[in-house]
Amino acid sequence: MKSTKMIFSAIIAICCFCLVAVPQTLAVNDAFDPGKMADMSDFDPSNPVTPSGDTIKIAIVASFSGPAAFVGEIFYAPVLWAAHDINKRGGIMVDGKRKKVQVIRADHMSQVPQAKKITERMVLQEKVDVLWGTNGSHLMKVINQVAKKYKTIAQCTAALSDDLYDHKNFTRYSFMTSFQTDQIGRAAAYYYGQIRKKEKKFYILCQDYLFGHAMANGFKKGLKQYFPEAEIVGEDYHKLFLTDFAPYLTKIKASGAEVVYTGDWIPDAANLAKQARQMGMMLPFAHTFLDEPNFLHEVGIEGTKGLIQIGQYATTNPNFKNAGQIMVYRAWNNLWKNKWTKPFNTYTFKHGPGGGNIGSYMMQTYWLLSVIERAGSTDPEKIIKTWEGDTYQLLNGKVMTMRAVDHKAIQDLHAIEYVPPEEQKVNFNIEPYRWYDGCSGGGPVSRIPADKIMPLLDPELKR
Amino acid sequence: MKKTVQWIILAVAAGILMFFPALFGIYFTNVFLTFVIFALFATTLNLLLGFTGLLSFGHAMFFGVGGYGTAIALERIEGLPLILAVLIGVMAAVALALILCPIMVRVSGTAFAMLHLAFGQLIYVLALKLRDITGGEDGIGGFDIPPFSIPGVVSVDMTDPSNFYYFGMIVLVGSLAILWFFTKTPFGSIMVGIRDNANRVDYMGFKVPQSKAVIYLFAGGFAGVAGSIYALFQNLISASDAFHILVSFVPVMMTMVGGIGSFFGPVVGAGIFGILEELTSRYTEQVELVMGLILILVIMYAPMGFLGIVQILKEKWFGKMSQQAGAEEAS
Amino acid sequence: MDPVTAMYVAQGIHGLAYGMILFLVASGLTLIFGMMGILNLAHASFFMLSAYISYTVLQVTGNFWLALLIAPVVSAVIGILMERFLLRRVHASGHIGELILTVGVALVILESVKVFWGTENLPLPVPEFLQGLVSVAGLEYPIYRLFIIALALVLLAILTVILYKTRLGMVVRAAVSDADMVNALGVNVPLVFMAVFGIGTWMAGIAGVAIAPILTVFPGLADQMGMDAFMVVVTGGFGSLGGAFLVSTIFGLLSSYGVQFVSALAPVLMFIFMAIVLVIKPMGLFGERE
Amino acid sequence: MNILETKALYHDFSGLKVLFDVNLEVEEGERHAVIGPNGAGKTTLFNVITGTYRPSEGQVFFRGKEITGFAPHKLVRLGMGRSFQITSTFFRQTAFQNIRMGILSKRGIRFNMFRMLDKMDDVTKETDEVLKRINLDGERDIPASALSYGKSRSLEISMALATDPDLVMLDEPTAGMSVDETHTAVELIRKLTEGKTMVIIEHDMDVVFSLADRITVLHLGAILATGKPDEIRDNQAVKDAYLGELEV
Amino acid sequence: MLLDVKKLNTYYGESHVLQDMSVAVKDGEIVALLGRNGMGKTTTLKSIIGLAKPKSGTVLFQGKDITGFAPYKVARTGIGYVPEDRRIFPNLSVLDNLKMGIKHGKEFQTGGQNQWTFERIFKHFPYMKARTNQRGALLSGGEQQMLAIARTLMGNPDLLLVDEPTEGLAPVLVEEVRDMLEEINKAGVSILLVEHNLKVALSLANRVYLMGKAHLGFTGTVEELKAQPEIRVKYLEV
Repeated sequence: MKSTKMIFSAIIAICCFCLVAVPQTLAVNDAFDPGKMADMSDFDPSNPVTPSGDTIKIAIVASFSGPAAFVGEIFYAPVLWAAHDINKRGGIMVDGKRKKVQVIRADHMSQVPQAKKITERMVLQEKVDVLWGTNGSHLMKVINQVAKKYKTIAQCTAALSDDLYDHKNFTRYSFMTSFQTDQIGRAAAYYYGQIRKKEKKFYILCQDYLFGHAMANGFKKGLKQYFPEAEIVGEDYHKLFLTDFAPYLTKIKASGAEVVYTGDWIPDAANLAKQARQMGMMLPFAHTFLDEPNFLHEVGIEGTKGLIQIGQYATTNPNFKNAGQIMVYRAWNNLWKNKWTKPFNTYTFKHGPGGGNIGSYMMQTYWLLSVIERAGSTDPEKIIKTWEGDTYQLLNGKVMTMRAVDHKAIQDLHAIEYVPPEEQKVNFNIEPYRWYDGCSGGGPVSRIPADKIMPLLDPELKR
Repeated sequence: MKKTVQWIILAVAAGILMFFPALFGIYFTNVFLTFVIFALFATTLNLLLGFTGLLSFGHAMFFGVGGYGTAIALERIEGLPLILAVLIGVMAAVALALILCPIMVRVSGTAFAMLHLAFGQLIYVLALKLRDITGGEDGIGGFDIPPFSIPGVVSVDMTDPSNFYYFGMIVLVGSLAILWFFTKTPFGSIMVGIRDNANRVDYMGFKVPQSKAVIYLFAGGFAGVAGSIYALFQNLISASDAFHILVSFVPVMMTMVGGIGSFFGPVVGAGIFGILEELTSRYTEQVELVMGLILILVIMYAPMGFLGIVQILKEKWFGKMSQQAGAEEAS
Repeated sequence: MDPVTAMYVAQGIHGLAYGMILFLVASGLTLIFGMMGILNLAHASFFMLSAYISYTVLQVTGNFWLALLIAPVVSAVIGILMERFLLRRVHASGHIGELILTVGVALVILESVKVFWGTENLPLPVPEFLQGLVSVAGLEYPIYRLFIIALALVLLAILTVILYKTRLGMVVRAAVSDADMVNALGVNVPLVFMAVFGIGTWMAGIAGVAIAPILTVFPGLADQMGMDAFMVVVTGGFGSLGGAFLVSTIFGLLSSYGVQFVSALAPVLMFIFMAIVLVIKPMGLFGERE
Repeated sequence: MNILETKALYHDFSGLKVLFDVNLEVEEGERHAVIGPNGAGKTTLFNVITGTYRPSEGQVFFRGKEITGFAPHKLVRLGMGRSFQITSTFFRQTAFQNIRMGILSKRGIRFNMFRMLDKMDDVTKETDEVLKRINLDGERDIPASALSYGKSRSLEISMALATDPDLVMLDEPTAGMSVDETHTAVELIRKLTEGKTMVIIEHDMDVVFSLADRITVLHLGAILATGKPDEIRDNQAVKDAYLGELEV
Repeated sequence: MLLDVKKLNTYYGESHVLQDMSVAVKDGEIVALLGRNGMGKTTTLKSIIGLAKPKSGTVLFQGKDITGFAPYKVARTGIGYVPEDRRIFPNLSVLDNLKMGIKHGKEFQTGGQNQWTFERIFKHFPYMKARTNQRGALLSGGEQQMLAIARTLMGNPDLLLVDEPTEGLAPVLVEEVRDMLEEINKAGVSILLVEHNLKVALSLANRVYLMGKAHLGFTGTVEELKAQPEIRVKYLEV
């Protein structure tokens, strides 16, 4: 009785939302339907249920060892969740057969040669249908290469480089469902120039490698376009890992910057902000990866107040717009709180489908599975045909469209301002009305419309 | 009798190598080719370490420069023939060796190791830094692999893994054969002489620094061959898999595990590493833990490496026989 | 002090603070090499291990001083065990063997850390009484970084006293130049080796605890620090404590003033400095010829 | 004409004077012995002549051509060979391989990387001949480190001669040999240096007096006397400074 | 018998350096080990002190088997070692060099007549007193030799193994070192001496061992040696 009601209201909510929020041009082909979600109470990422027999195989190509080993686990839990859900619903009808989804961990150890080797093993020996990955554009390039060579579908969910799909690197077997560096930079600029309109002096501090420079370039480009009167008071690139940021921070302090824009990821991003606070510098950071909860708690409420995050899985306030969304979120969080063990019981996994990166990875996986279902086949050609130009609506109502020409997802991004717990209820509109107790979290959210931040399209890419 | 057995084994091995892709499939073909690449790389290091007594902590320099040379050439020059691309990579490695050898032939022992470490690291950070040339962290990838062609005669598609296997094997095994031959020439004996007693080599009328320079060029150049084939094989070369300190350590460890004392020690070592990695990675994500334990065990209980153990066992089992044989010959 | 001067002074102190951390790690490395001829590539692993242990101690007790006391000692004990039961047994197979062995140990420590603590980044807070800034003549500076400098200087002083005022120090200095002779004079040199190994890893451990609140504790901690400390030892000259101190300071200052003045080149400066020194003096600034 | 000549040779090690105004003249074809007590500077003199050290002062001439500070390999190519007081063979290699190095050098095969060494039959043949001549053919394939002391000394001497030098400098070739061994070694040296010029450092007076045409006595880094064996035997200064020590 | 070395066999790598070497030193004696270069004299001393590991044979000191002991353990039984080329610690001061010789632990503090103190050392080596703070590296060869001996004496040895003490020294200094060794012996320390300088050796020693290649050639008193010049010719000459 109760669940029917919930489903009913969810459907209504989704319908309403579709009418209001989605631009008319985008007709949704499919959406994540929380109403169909299975009973997930037996889900435990530490003890996954591995389906047997003929399955749809997805390899998570990620680092499960090496310095970034934890990233692999962050991918693993949400993908496994999606697979578990689909399997409990009975699987997907492909090629005339109902098949369950099998998730395989493929450890690339953050090394290029290993990435190539493991990806080839997945394709040639495990005969996986989809290569799902990964952290690091140079590693994603390897995956795409293998995908191209052996005609296997790859989904880029976490590598952000634009050039992965330029005329040189493009392969029709690979689809990019993550957001991109250039997009992030322009989104931040758009937010400061067109929405927020407060700070004008920016300092750019990024990691000294391709990704860092790309993040910076996107921001600079965006400022030119959306905020010409802004001033870049400094620009630095630091080495990766274990950086003593003090010299940079001293420079930033002297530059009179009002905002530091950084493309750093964890642990560099966390160290940067942490060291800034230790040095008594309270100025805000604009970022996308500074959302790691352990770090946020360590720096505390005051220190994390005013951070601006460009998020890929968010929505305008309030965050929870429909009952289905709440149901899925609660299902995850109850398990997180009561059932899971290390490493899945840490802060990092707390809010899962509520928002943020874990939610995004989960939704990207659902999109993939939806495409396979609608293609009715694991045949790469059929998947490509279905996915190109496809639109899909995520749990929170956000719509993603797969641009046919270069396989990059078109999507809104959101700028989230971090506020102290008591102010978080504008965003976190259900019990307990806050993301975290010990640190600032999502407050006011601004939508950056997809058409303002269209993914870069390489003009030389001819298809 | 013994000769015949040897020939049969050799023929079987050659047969297996010949039909490897058909027998074991693409995946293991690629694994095997990786092994041969590292076998050559480790062998070039052993040319310095085992044969000449020079420990290098920066051998990845040559490997990486060879790879980058080929990759950059293919990226920038359109229609470059495959062989020429490999040659450019090798030449780049040789050029680096030429630049370094005036400094390196002056030193030996710890200083030699440390200078290589320093230059290896310098080149590593430069490769990361000079983004426009090297592609930074991402490296250079996705360049077109030209077909192997002799105009008017034949053109073989090198994007096909089994075709590339044959090409790679010819180059790598050919290089190994050249190096093996090299150690058997008069110059090879000078090399060993320098290791055992450089001073006496001088007093026998051979130029020690110049000889060291030639060995250095060989070691660097053929490491470049390994690097070049590696870049082609992966269709990618990046700073971390070209110049990272671990890339310099790997051949040292392979040589130690296989056996420092003989030409084929590093080859065996590379094989052991390959097999171990292949096996352990299927059962555990703690591959490095297993590797670490194996390194410790090898050094503790088999410091002469795998071939050293074989030698000892041989002496144990056949020792009496050979002693008897020796006695008979003597009488 | 006007803001610009303050900035330059601050950069100097930053450089010093980082240099001191480097020195704490490098000093053990150089001492161990000087005395035993062992290039301990697992040295930075003890630095990392200690940071992890201090995290746990802090979790359990909440007392920073206790962490600073316990973690380095535990690391040192493990270091001593490694010397006693692994390194000493392979001494006969030469320096390359010892080197490879230490690589093996480094790998084992790295993986064990992952098994025990996971691979997540673990945050450590700056202890409360060391939070905040001091303000002197218009220069504001975080207390904790000053604490690091002070800690390193105290350790340097203790080390100096041990080395130059105690019998152990005398023995160590003598053994650096001729361990066999010291042995033949009736000094239990293996025991002294063990002590030096212990002190070396202990100092690296202190550095690990000291840096943990500034940097996050994660498995990659050893790599970077190991390389930097190694470069210090190479550039300063193997076995030279003075060289290690000088070069650590130079590296620290190079990195902070490098960021200030030639930011684009900052990450390369150390390497260039090392390469130049080694081309001129292959055994390092204060290294002796083999 | 003097095949070897040193002019006003001085050498010191960080302040310690080891050679003091040494003027040595060795005639073509003669057997010249350099004797003197331990620490007289004999080996240092050899080292300075054969290019291990560059002298602090003074000049060295070989057949009238100045060779001061020439590298050893250059001197070998000019026709000078040298053996060492402390056996300095390639200890991990066989006797055959040790001698072969010299044969290769003699034949000018230095940077050859195009032919297998084992296939060079003429080199193998000549090496085997040398081994036979020095009675090491039985130990052909034994590592130098495993040879008996006498044999390894023979090898040491033979390596110096394998390059077929015109001038051989032998540093205490019979050091540590028993009487029998010494006897064999002397015969060997006599046989191998036929028609060559030889400079020899030697402690064994029997050896010195049976081999040498002329003797130079070095004492405290300076030449005390040079002359025919009989002259030296009767030289009072030599007796006082050197032989006198024996009068216990 | 103070020291009794029986049938010692020592290898360096594969080369058999000592073959069945036997040496004995009685209490209060000076025994000289003579022979040409490379005969294994130094190796004999190293095998006793423990710096070289003998493969077979026994070393008895005061009746106790100390074969294969670590050097420091051998030293603590009461054997002092003065190595060839002195090996003083160049970066330590003269005083610290002397202190290095002191063995810590109660059992080494006592020991009657063999008790060496700084005062006693300075009495024997007067010019060392003026240089206590000088770095060892700055001493001349003779001074280094004296320091090396004095350093070892600080450990109160009953037996001194001295390797080539006069090598490379000016004649005046040779005399001085000789006298010093004699004096030390008179103070109750037995000495096993390896010496090139026959004159010095014979003037000091009670008994002489002559070493041929790796083995013993002759054993006897100085008088016996003097009586057999042909042996001298065979094993020594010069």
